[in-house]
Amino acid sequence: MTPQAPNPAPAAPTDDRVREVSPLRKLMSRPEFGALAGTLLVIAMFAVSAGGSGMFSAEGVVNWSTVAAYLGVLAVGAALLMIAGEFDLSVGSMIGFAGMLLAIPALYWGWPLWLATVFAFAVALALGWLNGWLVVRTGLPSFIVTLAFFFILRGLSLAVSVIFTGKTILSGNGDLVLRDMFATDPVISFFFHGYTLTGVFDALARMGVIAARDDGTALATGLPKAVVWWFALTAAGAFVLARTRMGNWIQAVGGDANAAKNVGIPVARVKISLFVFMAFCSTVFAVLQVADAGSAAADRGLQKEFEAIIAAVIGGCLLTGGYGSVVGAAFGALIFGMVQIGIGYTSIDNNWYRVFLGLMLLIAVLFNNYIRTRFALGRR
Amino acid sequence: MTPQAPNPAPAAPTDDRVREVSPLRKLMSRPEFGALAGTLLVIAMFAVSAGGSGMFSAEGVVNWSTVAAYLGVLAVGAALLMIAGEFDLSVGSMIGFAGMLLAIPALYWGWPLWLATVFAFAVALALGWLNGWLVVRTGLPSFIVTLAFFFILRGLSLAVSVIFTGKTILSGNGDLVLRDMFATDPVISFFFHGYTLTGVFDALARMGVIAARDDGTALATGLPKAVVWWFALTAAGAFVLARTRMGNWIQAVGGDANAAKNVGIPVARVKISLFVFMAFCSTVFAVLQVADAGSAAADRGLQKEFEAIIAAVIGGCLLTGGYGSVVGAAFGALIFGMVQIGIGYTSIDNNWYRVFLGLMLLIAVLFNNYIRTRFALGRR
Amino acid sequence: QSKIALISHAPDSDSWWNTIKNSVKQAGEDYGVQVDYRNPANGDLADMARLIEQAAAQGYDGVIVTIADYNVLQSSIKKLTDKKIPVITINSGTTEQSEKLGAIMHVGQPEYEAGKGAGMRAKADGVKSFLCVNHYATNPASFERCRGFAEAIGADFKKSTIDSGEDPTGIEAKVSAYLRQNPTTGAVLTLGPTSAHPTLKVLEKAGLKGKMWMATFDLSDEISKGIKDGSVKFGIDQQPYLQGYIPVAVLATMKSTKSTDLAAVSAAVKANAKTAARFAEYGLAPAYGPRHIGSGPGFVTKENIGKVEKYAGQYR
Amino acid sequence: MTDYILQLEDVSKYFGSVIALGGVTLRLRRGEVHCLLGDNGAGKSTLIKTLAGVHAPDKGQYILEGKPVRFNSPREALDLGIGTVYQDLALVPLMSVARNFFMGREPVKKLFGFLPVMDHHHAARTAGDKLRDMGIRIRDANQMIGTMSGGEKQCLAIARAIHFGAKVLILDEPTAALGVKQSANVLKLIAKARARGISVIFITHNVNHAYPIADSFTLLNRGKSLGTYLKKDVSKDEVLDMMAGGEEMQKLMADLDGVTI
Amino acid sequence: MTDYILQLEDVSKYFGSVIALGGVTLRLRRGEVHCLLGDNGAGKSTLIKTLAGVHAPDKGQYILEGKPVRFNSPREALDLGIGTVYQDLALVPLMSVARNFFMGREPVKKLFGFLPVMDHHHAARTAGDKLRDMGIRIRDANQMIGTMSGGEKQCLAIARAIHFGAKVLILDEPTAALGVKQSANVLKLIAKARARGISVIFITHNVNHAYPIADSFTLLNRGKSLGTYLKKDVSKDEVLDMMAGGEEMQKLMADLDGVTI
Ligand SMILES: Nc1ncnc2c1ncn2[C@@H]1O[C@H](COP(=O)(O)OP(=O)(O)OP(=O)(O)O)[C@@H](O)[C@H]1O
Ligand SMILES: Nc1ncnc2c1ncn2[C@@H]1O[C@H](COP(=O)(O)OP(=O)(O)OP(=O)(O)O)[C@@H](O)[C@H]1O
Ligand SMILES: [Mg+2]
Ligand SMILES: [Mg+2]
Repeated sequence: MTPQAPNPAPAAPTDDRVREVSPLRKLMSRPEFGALAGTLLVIAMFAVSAGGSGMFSAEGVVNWSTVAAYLGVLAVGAALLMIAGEFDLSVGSMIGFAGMLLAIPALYWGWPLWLATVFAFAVALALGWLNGWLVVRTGLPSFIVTLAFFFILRGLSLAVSVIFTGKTILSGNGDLVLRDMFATDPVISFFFHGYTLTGVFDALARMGVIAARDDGTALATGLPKAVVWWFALTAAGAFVLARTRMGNWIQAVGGDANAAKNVGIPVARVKISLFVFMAFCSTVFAVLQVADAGSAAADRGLQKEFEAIIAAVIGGCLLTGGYGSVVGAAFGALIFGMVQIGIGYTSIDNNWYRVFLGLMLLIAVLFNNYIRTRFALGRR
Repeated sequence: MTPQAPNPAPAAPTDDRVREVSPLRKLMSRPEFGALAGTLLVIAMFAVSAGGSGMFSAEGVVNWSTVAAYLGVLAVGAALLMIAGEFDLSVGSMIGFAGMLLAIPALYWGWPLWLATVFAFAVALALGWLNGWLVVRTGLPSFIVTLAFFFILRGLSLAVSVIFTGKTILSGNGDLVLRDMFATDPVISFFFHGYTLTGVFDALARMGVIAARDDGTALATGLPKAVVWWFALTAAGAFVLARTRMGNWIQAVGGDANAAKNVGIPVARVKISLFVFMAFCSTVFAVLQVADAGSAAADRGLQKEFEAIIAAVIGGCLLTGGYGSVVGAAFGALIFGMVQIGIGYTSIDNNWYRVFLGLMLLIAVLFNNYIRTRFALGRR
Repeated sequence: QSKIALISHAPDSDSWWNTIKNSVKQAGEDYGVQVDYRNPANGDLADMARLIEQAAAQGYDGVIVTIADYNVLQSSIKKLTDKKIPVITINSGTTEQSEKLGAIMHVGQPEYEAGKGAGMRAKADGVKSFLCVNHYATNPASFERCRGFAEAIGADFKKSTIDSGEDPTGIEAKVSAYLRQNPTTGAVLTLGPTSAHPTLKVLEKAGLKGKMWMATFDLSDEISKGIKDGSVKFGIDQQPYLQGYIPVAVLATMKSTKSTDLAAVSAAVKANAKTAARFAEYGLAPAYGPRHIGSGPGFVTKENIGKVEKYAGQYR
Repeated sequence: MTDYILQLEDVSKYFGSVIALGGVTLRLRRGEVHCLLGDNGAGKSTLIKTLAGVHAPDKGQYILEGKPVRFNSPREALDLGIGTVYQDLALVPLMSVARNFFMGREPVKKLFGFLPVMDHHHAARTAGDKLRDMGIRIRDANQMIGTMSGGEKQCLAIARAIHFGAKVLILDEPTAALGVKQSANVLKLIAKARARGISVIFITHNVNHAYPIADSFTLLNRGKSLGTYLKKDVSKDEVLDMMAGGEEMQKLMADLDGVTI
Repeated sequence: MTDYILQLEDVSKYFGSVIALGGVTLRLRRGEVHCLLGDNGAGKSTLIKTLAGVHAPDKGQYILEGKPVRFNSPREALDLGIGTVYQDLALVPLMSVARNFFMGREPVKKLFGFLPVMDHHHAARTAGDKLRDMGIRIRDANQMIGTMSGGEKQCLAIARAIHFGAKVLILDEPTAALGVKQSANVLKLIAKARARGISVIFITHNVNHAYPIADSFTLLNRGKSLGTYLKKDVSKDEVLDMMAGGEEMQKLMADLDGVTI
C-alpha cells in the first residue's frame, strides 16, 4: 500500500531522540491519507452542491464509480510505471487498437469470442513488451518511444479497421452481433460483461433501500465488472508494490536506476514487465468497454494516457519516479472521475464545466497536499 | 546554444591523460548536432519520397516551415521551462484564451487593436505568473497545477466568448472585422501580421527562381511573421541559456533545485519568470494565429502543450530537467512540423498518416540519439 | 491521371468521415482519378489552413474543402484560386460563403439548418425540452446543430447542451447524470454515433428506451437498429456519400471534358451510368440545383431504413 | 559589539518525531577555527544547515553579530557573508566545472558594451586555477561535474566557498573524500582564512585534521551539546576520546593491533 | 588454481578523450586485504567499478579465479561473489533503511504457505541489528535513507556489503564519512572478513586506516599503476609519501605546524 514497509520498527520506543507524536498524526502521515482526504473533500463539496440530485443514490454512485473504475484500471499500471520512473503515452491508442484486435477476428474472421479476446491480449502484451524493450534498449526517454506508439497504434486502429471492414465503428457483421456474442460466451461474459451482485442489488431494491424499476428489480443493475477489476487490480498492484520483491525493485529502479543496477537488480526486466503490465491494463479497459458498449471503434481511449497519469499524480506519485502509492492512484482516479461526472449533477452551466473541473481538481490536490505535508513525519 | 560554456578550456592540451580526438568528432558531440542530423535525415527521407511534389518549392517550404515556426515559438518556452525542471500544460488553453482576450475587447468593447493586444499580453503574463507562483508556493508538481489551468482556461475561453458574444468563433462584429483591423494597425501589423521580405520573394519570382502568380508577384508571398518570431525567440532563448547568468540559474535550478537554493540562486524567481515567459510565447502564438486566421476561437491551440513538449524532447531536453538546448528544441519543432505536413506531400493513404508520423518520429529520434551517443565525448 | 484532394476539418477519429473517405475512393475509381483525403489530425482549423496551402503548393487538379470556418480558411483558399485550382466546398458553411470564396460549387448543408429541421419534426411530436449530447464540443460549429434544434422547439440552448467528451463510459455517465438532474427532459438529440450509442444504453438502463423521444445525427449499425425498433425516431442523414462523391465526379468531369460549364458538367455526372448505379444501390438522392447541390437533410426513419441499413457507417 | 560573530542559543530542530537538535548552544568567536565534533548522526550537519539558513530553528535563537536573525533562505545567509560547504556539496552534476564554481555568483561582462553576459572565459580560468591551487588538475573546465571523481568534486565545493571569501566559513567534513595532498592544502587554506580574520566552523572525523588547526572544540552527542573546550585545555587524546563518543580509544582498538586513528 | 582470486592485466578505460585508466595491472591474493592508494582523480573508483562490472574495460583482461571474464552488468559480478561498496553508496534516498539494506536480495517468506512476499519484519530487524553492530542506532527501520546523516548512510552501505558476505569485498573509501567509533568498527569488520578467508580491496586516503589493516598496497597515479608493495617492505611514512603522490610529507606540511596526517 505504501512505499514503505508497513511493519513496526524494531527500534526501542524509549529513544531519547524521539518526540511523542499521536497515533492519529501517524496515521495521517501515510501517503494515501492525503488522497483519501482529497476524496472526502470532493464528496463533501458535491454533497453540498448536488446533495439532492441523486448523485449519491445507488444508480448515481454506480454511475460515477464506473467512470472512476475505468480510469482506475489504467491508473494502477500508470502508477507502477511512474514509480519505476517511466511513462506510457500509448495507453489510449492501445485501448483503441486492442478493441479492434478483438472485434475484427470475432466479427470478420469468424473466430470465437474467447479466442479473439486471447488474441487481443496476446498482441497487446507483445506491443507492451516492444515498448519496454525499445525504451530499455535504446536508452531513449520512454516519453518519446511511447509517443511514437501513441501515433502508430492509433493510426493502425484506423487503417486496420478500414482495410478489413470499411467501417470505423464495429458492432456487428451480418448475423454476428458483438453485444450478443458477449452475452452468450460464458467465460468472457463472466470476466468482462455486465454486472455482478445483481441479486444483492435487487434484494436491496425489494427492501426499498435503493430505487426500483416497475418490475421490482433495482434501477442500479449491479456492480459493474469494471469496478470489480478496478478493486482487484488496485489490490494486486498495492500488494505487489508493498509486499513483494518486485515491489522493492520497482521503487529502487525509479528512485535511482543506477544504484539499482549496481546492487544487481535486473532493471531492464523490471521496466519491461511494467510496460507489459500497462498494456495488460489497457487491454482490460478495452475489452470491458467493448463488452459494455457492444462495439469497438478506432477512436476509443482518446487521451486516456493523459488521464491515467493525472490520476496517478493526484494520488501522490512523483512524476520523477521512485515514490508513490497504488491505493493513492485509485483515489486519484476516484477524485478525477467523481469531479468529471459530478459537475453534471450540480446546476452549473455547461459552459463552465471545464472551469469547475479545473478548480475542483486544484482544490482537491491542494487539500491533499496540505494534509500530507501538515502531518508528514520525518519528511521535508 | 549548448548548456556548456563554449569557450576553450584553459587546461594544457598536452595532458598525458587526454587522448587525441578529431575535431569533427568534437563538433558532432555537441548536443544540437544530433537534432541537426535528425533533421537532415527527415529532409532526405522526404526528398526521396516526395521530391517532385512541391514540398521543396518556395510555397512548399513556406508551408511547412510555418507549421514548424508556430510550434517552434512554443518550443523555446517549453525547452527553457523543461531545463528548469518544470512543465506547462496550460499552453494550449492559454493560446485559445489569449485569442479571446484580444478579440473580445477589439470587437465588442470598441478598444483599438493595439490596446487589445497589450491587454491580451498583460492578462496572459499575469496568468503565467499565477501558474508559477502556485507551483513555487504550494510545492505541488507543475504538472498538476498547470493541468488545472489547462481545464480552467479552456473553459474560460468557451464561457467568456459565449457570454460576451454568443459565439465561439469571433471574426467580426458588425462593421468591425478582425482581419481588416490587423491589416490597418501599423504597429501590430508590423509585428504579427502577414509576411516580410515580400520584395525579395517577388524579385525572385520575376527572376523566375520561384513560382509566380499571373500578376508577376511570387506565389509564396514572403516569409511569414511566425518564422521571424521563431528565429528571434530561438536566438534569444539560446543566448540567454548559454551566455547569461539567468541561463546558468535555469540549468542549476533544473539540475538540482536544492543545490541551487543552497548556493543562493533565487529558485522561485527563476521558475516564475520562466512560466511568465512560457505565457509570453503562448500569447505570441495566439496573436500570430489570430492575425493569420482573422478570427479567434475557443478551440485554438488544442494539444499544443503536448506538441511543444515533444519538440523540446526531440531536441534533446531531458524531461527530468537540468539539461537541454534551445537550438535543439528549434530543430525538434522543425522535425515534428516537417513530418506532420510532409506526409501530406507523399502519396501515403491518409489512413496510415499517424502510423507514418509515429514511425518517422521514432526513426528521427533514434538516429539523433545514435549520433549523439556515438560521438559523445566525456559522457556515458 | 489527374489528382484531386479533399481536405476536411474533422479529426481522424470521427467515424462520420469514414463514409466520405469511402465515397471519394469509389468516385476516384469510377472517374479514373486519384483522390487524396487529408485532415488535421486533431481537428485544429489552423492546421487545416496549412493543409490547404499545402494542396496549393502541390498543384492538385482540383481541391475539395469544407468551410469549417469561413474566416480562417479565406486566405488559404485564396492560395488555391490564385493558382487557378478549381475549388469545391462541401459539408458545413453556406452557399454564399462558398461563392465568396470563389468556389465553383457547394455540396452540403449547414449545421444550423439541419438542427432546425430536426427540431421542427420534434416540435410536431410535441417536444418542448431536450438534451443535446455534444461529443465534439471542441469544434464550435457542432453547437450550431444544438442551437438550431433548440430554437425550433423554443428551448434554452445553453441549458440543454452538454459537453460529453468522446469516451463512451464518460458519455454514458454524463447523460445519465443530466437526465437524473433534469427528469422532465422531453427528448434527446445526439450528434453522431459516438454519442448516440452510449445514450441509447442510458435510456435502456433507465427503462426509457422507446419512451424517451430520441433522434440523432448520422447513421451506424446501432442507430439503424434503434430506428427499426422505435427507440430512435430518426437519423438525420447528411448523405455524406454525396458530399464526397459528387465533387470528385464534377472536378474529374471538368478536367476530362475541359469544360467550365457547370450545368453541362452536372448533367454529365447525372448521366454517368456508374454514378447512377452507385446512388441507386445506396438509395441516395442528391438535390441538383443550378449551381450548388444539396445533400440533405435526409431523415432516415422506420419507413426508409430498409434501404439504408446495409451500408450504414460505410456508404450511408 | 560582542566577542562572538555568531551564536546559536539553545536551538532545537525537529524532523517530525525526530529530535535532530535538542537545545544546542554554539558560540563562534571572531577569527577562530571552531571544530565541531561528534559521532555519526549527532546533528552536526543539521546544526550547520541551521547556521546556513537552510533550516529555520524550531526553538531558540540565532544571533549574528549581536543581532537576532531569522533566515528564510540560504541566500540571506550568503548575503551576510556566511559561506558554507555542505556535506552533499551542493553541486549540479549536469553542469560544467566552471558553471558550478560560479553558480549563483556568475562573473558578468558587457557584450558590445551593454549586454550583460556571463564571462565564461574568466569563469573557466578562475575555476581551473583555484582547483590547481588545491592540487587538482582538471583537463577541461567545461567537463561535467557528474563525471569528476569524489575528491575532485569536494575540492571544487571548497574552492568555491573560499574563493567567495566570506566573513564566516562553514565546512562540513571538507576533507572526507580528499587525498593526502589535497587535505593538507585545505588545512592550509583554513589557516590562511583565519589569518585574514575569517571565522571558520570545521567539521571532521579525523583528529589529525581537527587538532592541529582548531582553536576550540564543541562536542555534539545525539543532538545535545556536551560543551565547548579551548585547545589549551584538552590534549589530542582527549579530543579523540571525545570524538569516539566518550569511549576510550584503547577499548575501541582492543581487537586490532597497531591501529591508531 | 592460481594464487590470485582476481587479476586485472594491463587494463585501460577511456571516457571520450579522457584516459581514466591506462594499462593498470592489479592482482588480489586470496584472503588478503589489498589497499588501493592514490591521489584524487587517480582512477581508483574507475578501477573498482571495472572490477564490479559497472564498466567493461576498453583494453586488457579481467581474470577471475584464473578464468578471463567479461561482465555486462554488476549483477553478474555479484553473482560470482564480488560485493562492492561504491563511493556514491548506491542507495535509493526515497526508500526505507530496511528496503535499501536488502535491495536486490530481498528476504522472502511465504504468505498463507504459497504467496512469496518480502519478509519486512526480518528485513527491518536485520538492518537495525547490523547497523547497531557498527555503532549506528536507527530509530525506525522504515525511515527514508534520504533523511539519514552522511555517516549513517555509509554505514548502511558497508553493513549491506558485508552481510551478504561475498568472496571478494571491494570498499571504495568506506570510512570517508564515518566517525571514529564507526571507522574502528569497519576496520574490525574488514579484519574479521579476512579471517573468514574473504579477500578485500580497500580504498582510503587515511594512512592510519590503511597501514594497520592492509597486507599489500597498490599505488595509482594519474591513471597508471606505480606498483604493488607488501606491507613488510614499506614503512608507514613511506606509504604516506606514496599517498601524497610522491611528495614528501615534510614539504607538504611546511606551513602548518603540529599537523600530522
Ligand atoms: N529531513 C530529515 N528527516 C528526518 N530525520 C532527519 C532529517 N535530517 C536529518 N535527520 C536525522 O537527524 C540526525 C542528525 O543528522 P545529521 O545529518 O545532522 O548528522 P551528522 O552529525 O551530520 O552526521 P554525519 O557525521 O554522519 O554526517 C540523523 O539521525 C538523521 O537521521
Ligand atoms: N564518466 C566519466 N566521463 C569522463 N571522465 C570521467 C568519468 N568518470 C571518471 N572520469 C574521470 O576519470 C578520472 C578518475 O576518476 P575516479 O573517480 O576513478 O578517481 P578516484 O581515484 O576514485 O578519485 P577520488 O579519490 O577523488 O575518488 C577523474 O579525473 C574523472 O574526472
Ligand atoms: Mg553530517
Ligand atoms: Mg573515487
